[in-house]
Amino acid sequence: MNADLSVDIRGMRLRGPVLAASGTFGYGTEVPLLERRALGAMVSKGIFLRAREGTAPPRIVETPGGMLNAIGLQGPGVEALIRDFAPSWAEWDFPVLVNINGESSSEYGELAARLDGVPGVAGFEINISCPNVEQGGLYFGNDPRAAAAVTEAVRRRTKLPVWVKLTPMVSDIGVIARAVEGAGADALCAINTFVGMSIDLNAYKPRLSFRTGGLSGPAIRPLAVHLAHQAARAVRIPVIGIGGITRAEDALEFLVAGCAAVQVGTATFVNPKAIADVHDGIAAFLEAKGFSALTDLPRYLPRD
Amino acid sequence: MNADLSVDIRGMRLRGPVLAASGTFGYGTEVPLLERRALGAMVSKGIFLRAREGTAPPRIVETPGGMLNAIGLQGPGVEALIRDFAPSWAEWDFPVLVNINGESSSEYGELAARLDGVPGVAGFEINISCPNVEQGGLYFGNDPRAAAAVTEAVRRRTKLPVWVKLTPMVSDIGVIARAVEGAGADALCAINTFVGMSIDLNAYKPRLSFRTGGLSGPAIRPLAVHLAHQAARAVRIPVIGIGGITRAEDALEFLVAGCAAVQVGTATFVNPKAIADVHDGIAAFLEAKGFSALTDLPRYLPRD
Amino acid sequence: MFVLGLEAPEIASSVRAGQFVNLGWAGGPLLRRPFSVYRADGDHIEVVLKAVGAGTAQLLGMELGDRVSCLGPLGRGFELAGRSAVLVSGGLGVAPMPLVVRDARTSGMEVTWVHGARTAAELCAEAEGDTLIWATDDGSQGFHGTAVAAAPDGDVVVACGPNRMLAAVAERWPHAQVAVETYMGCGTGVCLGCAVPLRRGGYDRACKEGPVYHAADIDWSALPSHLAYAVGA
Amino acid sequence: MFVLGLEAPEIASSVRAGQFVNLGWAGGPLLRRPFSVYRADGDHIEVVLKAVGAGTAQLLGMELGDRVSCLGPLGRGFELAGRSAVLVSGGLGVAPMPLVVRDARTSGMEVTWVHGARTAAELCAEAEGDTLIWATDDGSQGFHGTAVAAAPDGDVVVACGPNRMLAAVAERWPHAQVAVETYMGCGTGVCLGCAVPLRRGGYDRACKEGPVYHAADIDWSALPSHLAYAVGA
Ligand SMILES: Cc1cc2nc3c(=O)[nH]c(=O)nc-3n(C[C@H](O)[C@H](O)[C@H](O)COP(=O)(O)OP(=O)(O)OC[C@H]3O[C@@H](n4cnc5c(N)ncnc54)[C@H](O)[C@@H]3O)c2cc1C
Ligand SMILES: Cc1cc2nc3c(=O)[nH]c(=O)nc-3n(C[C@H](O)[C@H](O)[C@H](O)COP(=O)(O)OP(=O)(O)OC[C@H]3O[C@@H](n4cnc5c(N)ncnc54)[C@H](O)[C@@H]3O)c2cc1C
Ligand SMILES: Cc1cc2nc3c(=O)[nH]c(=O)nc-3n(C[C@H](O)[C@H](O)[C@H](O)COP(=O)(O)O)c2cc1C
Ligand SMILES: Cc1cc2nc3c(=O)[nH]c(=O)nc-3n(C[C@H](O)[C@H](O)[C@H](O)COP(=O)(O)O)c2cc1C
Ligand code: FES
Ligand code: FES
Repeated sequence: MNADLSVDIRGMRLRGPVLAASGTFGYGTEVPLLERRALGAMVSKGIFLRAREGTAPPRIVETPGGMLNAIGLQGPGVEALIRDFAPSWAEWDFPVLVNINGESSSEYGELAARLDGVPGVAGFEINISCPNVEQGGLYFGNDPRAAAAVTEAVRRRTKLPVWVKLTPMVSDIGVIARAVEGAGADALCAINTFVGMSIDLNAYKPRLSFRTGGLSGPAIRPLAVHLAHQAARAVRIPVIGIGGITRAEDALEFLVAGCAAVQVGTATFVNPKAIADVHDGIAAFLEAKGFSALTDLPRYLPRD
Repeated sequence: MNADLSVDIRGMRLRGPVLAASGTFGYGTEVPLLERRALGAMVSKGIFLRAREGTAPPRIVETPGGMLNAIGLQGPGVEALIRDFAPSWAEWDFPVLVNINGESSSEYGELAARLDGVPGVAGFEINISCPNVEQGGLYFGNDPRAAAAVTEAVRRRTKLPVWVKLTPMVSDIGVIARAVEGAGADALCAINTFVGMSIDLNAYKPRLSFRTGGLSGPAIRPLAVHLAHQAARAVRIPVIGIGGITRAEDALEFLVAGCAAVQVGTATFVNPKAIADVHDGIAAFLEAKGFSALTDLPRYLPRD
Repeated sequence: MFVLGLEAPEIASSVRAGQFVNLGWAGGPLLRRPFSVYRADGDHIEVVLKAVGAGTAQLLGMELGDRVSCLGPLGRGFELAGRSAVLVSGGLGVAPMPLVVRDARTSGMEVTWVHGARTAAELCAEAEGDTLIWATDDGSQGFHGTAVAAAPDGDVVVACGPNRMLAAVAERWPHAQVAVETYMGCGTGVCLGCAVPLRRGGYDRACKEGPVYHAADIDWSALPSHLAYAVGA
Repeated sequence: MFVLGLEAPEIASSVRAGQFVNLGWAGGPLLRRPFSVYRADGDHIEVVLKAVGAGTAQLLGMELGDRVSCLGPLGRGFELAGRSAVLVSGGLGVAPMPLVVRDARTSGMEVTWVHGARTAAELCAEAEGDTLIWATDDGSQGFHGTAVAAAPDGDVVVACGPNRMLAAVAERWPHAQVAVETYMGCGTGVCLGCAVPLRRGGYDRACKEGPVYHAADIDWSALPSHLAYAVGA
């Protein structure tokens, strides 16, 4: 199989278009790393400045074609990340981006400043699906100004690539996409999980202790393809599609819909080789269609 | 089975909490009506003032746990509806509400005025997931002011119950819910379909001729339960839950989450007796738990 | 091409040629799958199918005694009246033909069945009729060319096969009765998902007004000729 | 209670008592389902289960030759060292015990297995050990009361069963090793879905640091004692 699957995300060269999504691959050291060969890049589990305990169990619930999670961004904090994980990342032959989270735009900025220059840290993915504590807890990602402010705060503190991961529950994702593009994002990641709820009919209350959780998995794929497509139409920077990808065909839907690359999340839980399988399937598809490179794949991307 | 399943939607008494959702039951004359016995009410297919042809095929695509549809609100227009269907509705032993649609708030108002007093028309469900042509095509349902304006326009022209069916793709459904409650809605229906897309990898373009479609079915249920719950927390008027209900347990999730009743849509395509099955299952659940009426079901509804 | 037998007494005793059933089963896809009734005998009906996607693959994995929910008979069938019937089928378009033969003979019609395929290997072994004509694209058996080209005229022409073939039927016999394929949601007329574009404008429902149409009534340029969708896991 | 046999040579030869496998199969639920390894012999492992939801029902419908994807062995098992081992199990908590018996005997320990159930009918026929004690809630066989109350002390106490039972174990033997049940996403340590609340604060992953814990390390009041979820169609 010889099709050239490499992609260029604004100067960051990836050997393949299939990336590991944040929170579904840990810090890259946990999963049996059978799929490293095919991994375009890894996005780390979401990190805050300080360590966080996360939410009480139950944290996950399965739903038709998907799952809800409420992990609460459990993590060791930035210093432990730098100490315990970044050194291994520096050895790997694919880039690792850190998914950064905060309660105010200055917290995002501080995180970027602290991680900038740390060997092993190749860039940032800003998770704007966090409650903006200063603004009464509304998500940064729902408000174009807040989203832009966070992006700028990070942009000012680093020269590394800055990706922004968009929230799906908005009326018009194009508006947010343009706002963060204008604020200096190098790429967009679309999308994060949708908020959902599942009720325990024995206890007459939500199954998740946190009450709501983020829906991921195949169930959301048609929504994610649409949102990634809308984002791609709205901006000139690359868009990385995320949501419900389990097979090469799913990834190809995002790529044809205008995405430069994709991330695989939940599927990894089921199939630890999912990323390699998706990568190989894309290669096989391109070859079957007679394309010698991913860049030859026809795209459906009428511009707004 | 003796549990009392009747519900009261602001003075409209329904014999059961399971209603037929708009667009999935036609005008009530098409499906083998095995489930009439259990039908709390029926909401007609969406209607415009004038007849509409609808969109070109393909109009539907199956997705994991769901389906996308782009029917384009095909329908005969209000005069044909009054002539061909309302007379049969007047004979039935359950209320029929008309799902009304327009391109401007005055079109909604005109529809209500024309249908008000027609025997067989028991009320209105306003579909605000329509593009507001006067405002550049944004959905009415995404903008609290536009949603309130449409509700008021209808409210002014009828004394019949006015329900408003909410759009799911908004940052905060509570804001829209409160806006239409303030404008005089008698109940809210949550939710309509989510916008999605599916790509044909042979043709390198969307599978639906309309390019996007509305996602319905079990895949959206956890999202719908959450949105219906959020709406119910935000208002005092009843909320009718919709989205992915196929079994009694699914309906009970919405009811526990604070809904007064539910609508069943896509499930009817698969099981023409779905509404009766859900109704009977709710009765069996209540009896197994020792409740003699649906009003005894514990609700999880912390108020905002 | 495989034949699946179902015990469905009420359908077996009432089905007309060209009608279909909508099949659903536990663990299957969300939506039911439509299949023409191939044969009906006593309490049994048969459908003919091949694995194109997940749904048909599962159906072909069924074992004796497995349960399938079978909704039907659905749609309008063929109108068979006159002295002679010419049946034109391509590929899986054989599906409604055995019942057409049955009903045409009941009406005392003379039956000519022309069946086309790409190669001899793909022809249907079970075709019957007073006259049988094979056509293959590669000439490996019978007429070298399409079934449409190979067929004689008749009082009634009925056709089933890929929509592209049916468009050719429409050119030659505007009054032919053709059974079309569309995506279907409900199969019972409520979802409007199975729209068939009409020459006079607007759309009909394949599951209710169809799937059998007079060829001239359809706007062939607007009917998708390639139904390509697949349900992902 | 049913036993399902799987051909899984690498797991069979390396699995330790208390470890589990994560099973997935075509047409099954989205997420894999975790099961303790019940026995291991040559190329085969066995798991013991009963139908509680859609996934286990499908597993029980499997036929000889069906394929299941089996990820494992996962998690940390029991540490077995000392002169005597007391095994306390309730209900399906028998699952890890045959391997505990095997490994304890390999370490030269004397084994007492106390198994509890609601009634005699629910007891596990396959229990073994140097001493076997039955306990039933209704007194219909053996000790009238819980397995915890019926058990003697020992150098090592290992327990598996409903989380409520394990909390009682923790009261009596803070240093007992208990295997807990949680919801699991990945089974491999990446999703953080299987959080076990710790007495010292924070959470561990049942699939990685667990499922075997020292009873005293767990914050029993924060561990859901009733795992109630069901996957809808
Ligand atoms: C009135 C009617 C009668 C039919 N009779 C028969 C019959 O007798 N025998 C038979 O084998 N098939 C028949 N079909 C087609 C059959 O319904 C589809 O092949 C089937 O739904 C595919 O399901 P799947 O899950 O295997 O494929 P999916 O996974 O859903 O799709 C895989 C592939 O199947 C094809 N496909 C999917 N849906 C349809 C569809 N509705 N129509 C045509 N192609 C489709 C597409 O090319 C797609 O690439 C009929 C369809 C209609 C509308
Ligand atoms: C480490 C570990 C080892 C296990 N070993 C065994 C074993 O050896 N034998 C066995 O039968 N079961 C075992 N379980 C539990 C088993 O995984 C669940 O019963 C199974 O996942 C249920 O799947 P389902 O699709 O049938 O049920 P679902 O439809 O998912 O749920 C139905 C019901 O199952 C119960 N349930 C669901 N998931 C779990 C879970 N993870 N843990 C406990 N209860 C659950 C709930 O009470 C729920 O009401 C183990 C679980 C863990 C975490
Ligand atoms: C258990 C879990 C944890 C996640 N944690 C994070 C996170 O820390 N930061 C983030 O931006 N996204 C997080 N996500 C979202 C995923 O990265 C991804 O956007 C989402 O799951 C949709 O993709 P999928 O359907 O392929 O899983 C998490 C998802 C899951 C399932
Ligand atoms: C084929 C189809 C047509 C629909 N038409 C309408 C409509 O005309 N007006 C409307 O308000 N909702 C319409 N809906 C949305 C449904 O009423 C319902 O809100 C949605 O399908 C979610 O419920 P479900 O998952 O039970 O199907 C339609 C849905 C489907 C699947
Ligand atoms: S398939 Fe639903 S109307 Fe024809
Ligand atoms: S189940 Fe995913 S971390 Fe334990």
